[in-house]
Amino acid sequence: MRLECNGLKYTYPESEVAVIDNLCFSMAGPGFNAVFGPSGVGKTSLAKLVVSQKDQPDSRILAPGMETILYSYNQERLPGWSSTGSHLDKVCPAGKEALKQELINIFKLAPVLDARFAQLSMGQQNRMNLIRYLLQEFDLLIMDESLANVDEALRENIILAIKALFPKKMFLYISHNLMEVAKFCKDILVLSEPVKQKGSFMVKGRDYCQGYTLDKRSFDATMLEIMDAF
Amino acid sequence: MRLECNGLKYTYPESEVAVIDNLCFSMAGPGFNAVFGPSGVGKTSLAKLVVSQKDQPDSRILAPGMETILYSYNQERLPGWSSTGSHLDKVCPAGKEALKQELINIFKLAPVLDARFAQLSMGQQNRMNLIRYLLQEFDLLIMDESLANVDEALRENIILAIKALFPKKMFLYISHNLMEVAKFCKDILVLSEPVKQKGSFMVKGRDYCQGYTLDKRSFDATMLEIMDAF
Amino acid sequence: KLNYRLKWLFNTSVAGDILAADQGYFKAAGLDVTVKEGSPEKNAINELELGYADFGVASADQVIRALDKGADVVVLAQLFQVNPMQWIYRADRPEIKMLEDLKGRHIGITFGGNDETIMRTLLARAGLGEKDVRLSGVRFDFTPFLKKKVDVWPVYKNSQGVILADQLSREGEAVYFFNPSQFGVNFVANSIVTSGKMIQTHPERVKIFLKALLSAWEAAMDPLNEAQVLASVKKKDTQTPDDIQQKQLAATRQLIKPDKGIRIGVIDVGAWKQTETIMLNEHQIKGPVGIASRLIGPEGL
Amino acid sequence: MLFRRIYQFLIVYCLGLVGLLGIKQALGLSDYVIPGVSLILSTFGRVSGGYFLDVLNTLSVTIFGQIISIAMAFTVGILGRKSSWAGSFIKVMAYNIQAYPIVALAPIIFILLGDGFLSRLLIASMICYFPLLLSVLGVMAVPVKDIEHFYIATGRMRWQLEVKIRAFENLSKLTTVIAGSATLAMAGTIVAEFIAANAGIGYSIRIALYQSDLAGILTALFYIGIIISVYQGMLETLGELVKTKWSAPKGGELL
Amino acid sequence: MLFRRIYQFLIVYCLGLVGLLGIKQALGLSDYVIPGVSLILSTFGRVSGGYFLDVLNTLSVTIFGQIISIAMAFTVGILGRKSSWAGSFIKVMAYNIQAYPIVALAPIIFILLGDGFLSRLLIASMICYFPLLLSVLGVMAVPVKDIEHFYIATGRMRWQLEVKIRAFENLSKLTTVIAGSATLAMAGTIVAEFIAANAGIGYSIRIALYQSDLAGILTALFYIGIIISVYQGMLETLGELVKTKWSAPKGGELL
Ligand SMILES: Nc1ncnc2c1ncn2[C@@H]1O[C@H](COP(=O)(O)OP(=O)(O)OP(=O)(O)O)[C@@H](O)[C@H]1O
Ligand SMILES: Nc1ncnc2c1ncn2[C@@H]1O[C@H](COP(=O)(O)OP(=O)(O)OP(=O)(O)O)[C@@H](O)[C@H]1O
Ligand SMILES: [Mg+2]
Ligand SMILES: [Mg+2]
Repeated sequence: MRLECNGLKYTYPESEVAVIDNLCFSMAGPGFNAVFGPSGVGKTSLAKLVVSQKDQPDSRILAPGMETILYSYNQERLPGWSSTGSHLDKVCPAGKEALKQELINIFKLAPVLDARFAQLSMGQQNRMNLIRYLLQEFDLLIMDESLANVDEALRENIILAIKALFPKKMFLYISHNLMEVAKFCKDILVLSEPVKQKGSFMVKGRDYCQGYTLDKRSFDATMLEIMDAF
Repeated sequence: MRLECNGLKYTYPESEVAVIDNLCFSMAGPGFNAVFGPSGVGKTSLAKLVVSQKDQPDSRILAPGMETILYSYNQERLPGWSSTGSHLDKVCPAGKEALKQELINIFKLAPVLDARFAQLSMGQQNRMNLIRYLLQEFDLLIMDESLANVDEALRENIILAIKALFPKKMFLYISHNLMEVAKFCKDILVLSEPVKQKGSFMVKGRDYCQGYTLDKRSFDATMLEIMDAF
Repeated sequence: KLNYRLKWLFNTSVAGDILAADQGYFKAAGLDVTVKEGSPEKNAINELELGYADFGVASADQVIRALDKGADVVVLAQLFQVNPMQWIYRADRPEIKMLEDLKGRHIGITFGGNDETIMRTLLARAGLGEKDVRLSGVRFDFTPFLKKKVDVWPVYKNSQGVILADQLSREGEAVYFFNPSQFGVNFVANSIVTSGKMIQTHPERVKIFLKALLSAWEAAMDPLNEAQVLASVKKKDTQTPDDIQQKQLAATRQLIKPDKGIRIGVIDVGAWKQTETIMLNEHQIKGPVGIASRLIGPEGL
Repeated sequence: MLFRRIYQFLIVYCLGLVGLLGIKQALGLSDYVIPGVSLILSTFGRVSGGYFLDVLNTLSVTIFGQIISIAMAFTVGILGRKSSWAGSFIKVMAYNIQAYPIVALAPIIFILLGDGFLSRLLIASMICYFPLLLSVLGVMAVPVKDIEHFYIATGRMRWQLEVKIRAFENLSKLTTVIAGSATLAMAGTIVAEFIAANAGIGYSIRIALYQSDLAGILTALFYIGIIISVYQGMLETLGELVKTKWSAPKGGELL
Repeated sequence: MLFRRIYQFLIVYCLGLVGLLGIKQALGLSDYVIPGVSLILSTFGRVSGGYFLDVLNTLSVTIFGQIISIAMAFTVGILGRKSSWAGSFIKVMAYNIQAYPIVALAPIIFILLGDGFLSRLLIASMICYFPLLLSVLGVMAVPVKDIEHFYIATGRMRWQLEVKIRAFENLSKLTTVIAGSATLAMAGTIVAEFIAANAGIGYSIRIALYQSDLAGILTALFYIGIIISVYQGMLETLGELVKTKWSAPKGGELL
């Protein structure tokens, strides 16, 4: 299980400059990995390229051992014709009902299962959407700011729970929260703005799990390392 | 210039429990104030109530000295028929061209002025939208996660710039970033989940301005105070 | 500049009207006349009143109805001496020799059309009631007749009648026509009309127009001119095959000029009065309209 | 709502009538060209009852025809929404048949179906279905990315689901068009009766037309207008009901 | 694309023809009920040239009529989009006029306008505009909140802007409907010619009908189909052009 990229280049049609230029990295799965970098640097583009180019011939992106790659993002919606709870039931594969229930509790969504999606707060929408993906079969789940509108405390709980519940899966977490990324992620791909000519770096995160105690020194060092690469 | 709330209560139709129940607070303007709290607690609802109830007879919300209240949020879009740059030009009132240019530089949007809105990254979309509002006449601008998808470094620059450029205006910043709120906001309304029965608290933030130096001790104390209220 | 509104589309049965324009009869009389096609929606009497037309062709029932509603219309000449509205039926069916032979037949009528009025009058004369025959509404296509669903079908003898007879004969079937006038019902058909105001203000113009038109009709109905007439008709009615047009012309002659001695355009006052009486009996008009006083005729000018 | 529809129709009708009578007055036209008030009233009294029943008769075919049209439009629209060969073939077929005016197709229809109820129904639905089809196609061909992404990514997308998502997201557009198409179905039925039938208001209009009875036509238009207003008002109410039933309660919109 | 449209039409047409001939064969109908192949071919040869020119003549009115319809539909749709009294009045008016079949209105139109080009154009556009109107109403009545919020909040909203936003967000729906309405305009023009004109293919169809010349009608249908396919293909290409011109380049969609 590995996600690898060898000299990936991508330019949007009608654009002159490449968003991604000669990108090389390799991260090992399973685990909670991240892509980090300033807004507009190309994180979303990279994620979409991973999904769309994976199975193409002579693709620059390799994902050996990973069959199913799912991409989730924070602006998805559930259909509005029935309650979010019943939508969850619909997309929950047989045998995963217990997992679903557990996730609902962790995600604190029990009170809004009867509501329609449009009635949820933004953070509730984020969480409801993410649960759906976690119930599916996948090898790699890309979470593109999937929890952007959730408060930090709950987000931490959710991340730790995901790590505990899915130890065999790989995640690619895209977020703008430096502390979070540094704390909970294993391999962090830091992209920096092309103008800075720094290219991309791989940084090792602290990869904390449930019940962790923060080692202030090494955590600060990791944060610094990321900031330097940024 | 003041925003006051005396026993505000709101229940969504078709819902049994009130989202906002007997809320009382008062915050002074001008300045950078915040509403903080867990996801789903009612921040967005409160913000919308402020906008929609302000001028109503026997409203529970008072905003003396504030004529124009604008509400911006992170999922707004600009029309797609011309470039974002030309949309900005269109909505920029006469005489504010210099301000617009300055904001574009601070927001780092110069490279994408020729692109259509749909071609921007999420963070770029957030910023582009916020600039529009800053160019308008207003007394109070509510920023409901308006910068949620922007990286922290840039967000800090933007907040500091806004505080410097608009010293006479009041802002209501809704965000899930605890550190940011504690650092840069003056009056922070902390809403906590109804189940915790804590009600709402006002906390004084550090209210740092451009060129600040972080006073670690008092900053940590503020953070702790907010966390306690949360 | 005058407008002349016909009752229906250009075809061989208006050969005289076509000829008048095409062969310069109007021009020779010093008139500039535009001949226009008509339809149920484009009614000559309406247009006379609205000033869209100066002369027109209307059937007797239209004229009588218009008079009943206070329109100012006068009849200048009666084109058809025999009403072309007749019924076609296959020759393998018993011939209708007496009105009583209608009994038990499946007859097509255009509900609301004057063939309905005529047929109802005929049935009344024969003492036949609704139950003695089967009446079916007809539309513009002949399928029910062709498929033998309806056996007596209303047609204009000199146009559709010719076409149908031709189509059937190609399949080896012969046809008869059932002509109401042979049974004493003379319901007048197309006539040339204008407004009373026109006659009063421009009697000369009316005279010249009618003279030119009728002489064109005389020429058109002269078998000696056949080739020339057909050529003129062909210019306006391009779709009808030549042989059909020739047969249509022959059929038209018999209706317009059934006898050498009859001058084209003469008004059969008796038939008009009968038409009025029939319409009165069928409650199509509120009261008598005194049709005789509105009949001017070629001699009356 | 319904009441408003009816009196608004009465205003429209009266405006039209006053306009016509004004022209009659101005040009000094006879009752034959434009009937006067007394003739209109007497005609109204005479044919009123019959015409009212005719319109109800027509309405029954209309309702039937509209249901068929909606079914046809959704079937073709759903089949034709893809830009594949088959999709575009179905579209070409649906479009071409529409381009053929009913007057040209009618004879063929009569040959095939005779001139009974079936022809009348078919013609009515052929006139009504096409505009519906266009809207259905317009709605069905545009993906709703932020909802569909999940189902596509997880291999759960079925055409039924796709259709449901797109229909739901465009519910108010579709209900507008469906309610509005009632008038088309009505017009279609009347045309069918005009050319084909021996019953219904279209048939009565034809007779009035043959007899140059404009007063009769005006009476027919009056009843058509009243009945269609009522029918459409009911459809709109139904549409609202469906919207509130099916979609999220809207009461919660604060801004 | 255009080429595909044409040969797809040919397939549809041939299918229809084969079906008719099959019925003829099966029921043993004679040439005067359903014409046989040789009669169709000879008729085709005879009237072909004339009909082709007639259809072109009709097309010229169609284009005119469609432009007028689009203008009318947008005017009424924009005025009627509000649920205010005036908005609903305009809608009631537009709906009621539509419910009146053209055959009933034609006599009145001729009284008012005479029988010239104007009547023909008016009838053609009356048939075509209504379905367009329904779609425009459907699109214009639904707010695009996430775009409109800013303009409303800052008092910048003008009706032009509102219309522009909603039209733009529904561009592909609107272009589908507009391109599709070409067939309606064609059908409308043919009907108008059928009742009113003395030129165009509708007029020729009327004559053929009057002569019970089904072979002629089949020929007319053939040319109508070909020309409408070409016209519509061109409109669709134009629609694509407008979409790519006006809207953001779509090439950048990665997923
Ligand atoms: N469809 C498109 N066409 C052209 N350019 C695009 C398109 N989508 C994105 N871009 C550009 O590509 C760059 C990278 O965008 P991307 O969305 O990958 O950024 P990101 O790292 O995800 O940023 P954010 O953190 O703000 O979401 C941006 O400058 C953006 O303007
Ligand atoms: N239209 C609505 N109808 C019914 N309930 C609603 C509606 N909108 C929001 N709610 C409920 O009200 C509560 C507060 O929602 P609100 O959007 O104000 O939360 P929030 O504090 O902004 O959360 P977040 O940080 O996730 O955006 C939530 O539980 C939500 O489910
Ligand atoms: Mg992104
Ligand atoms: Mg919120």
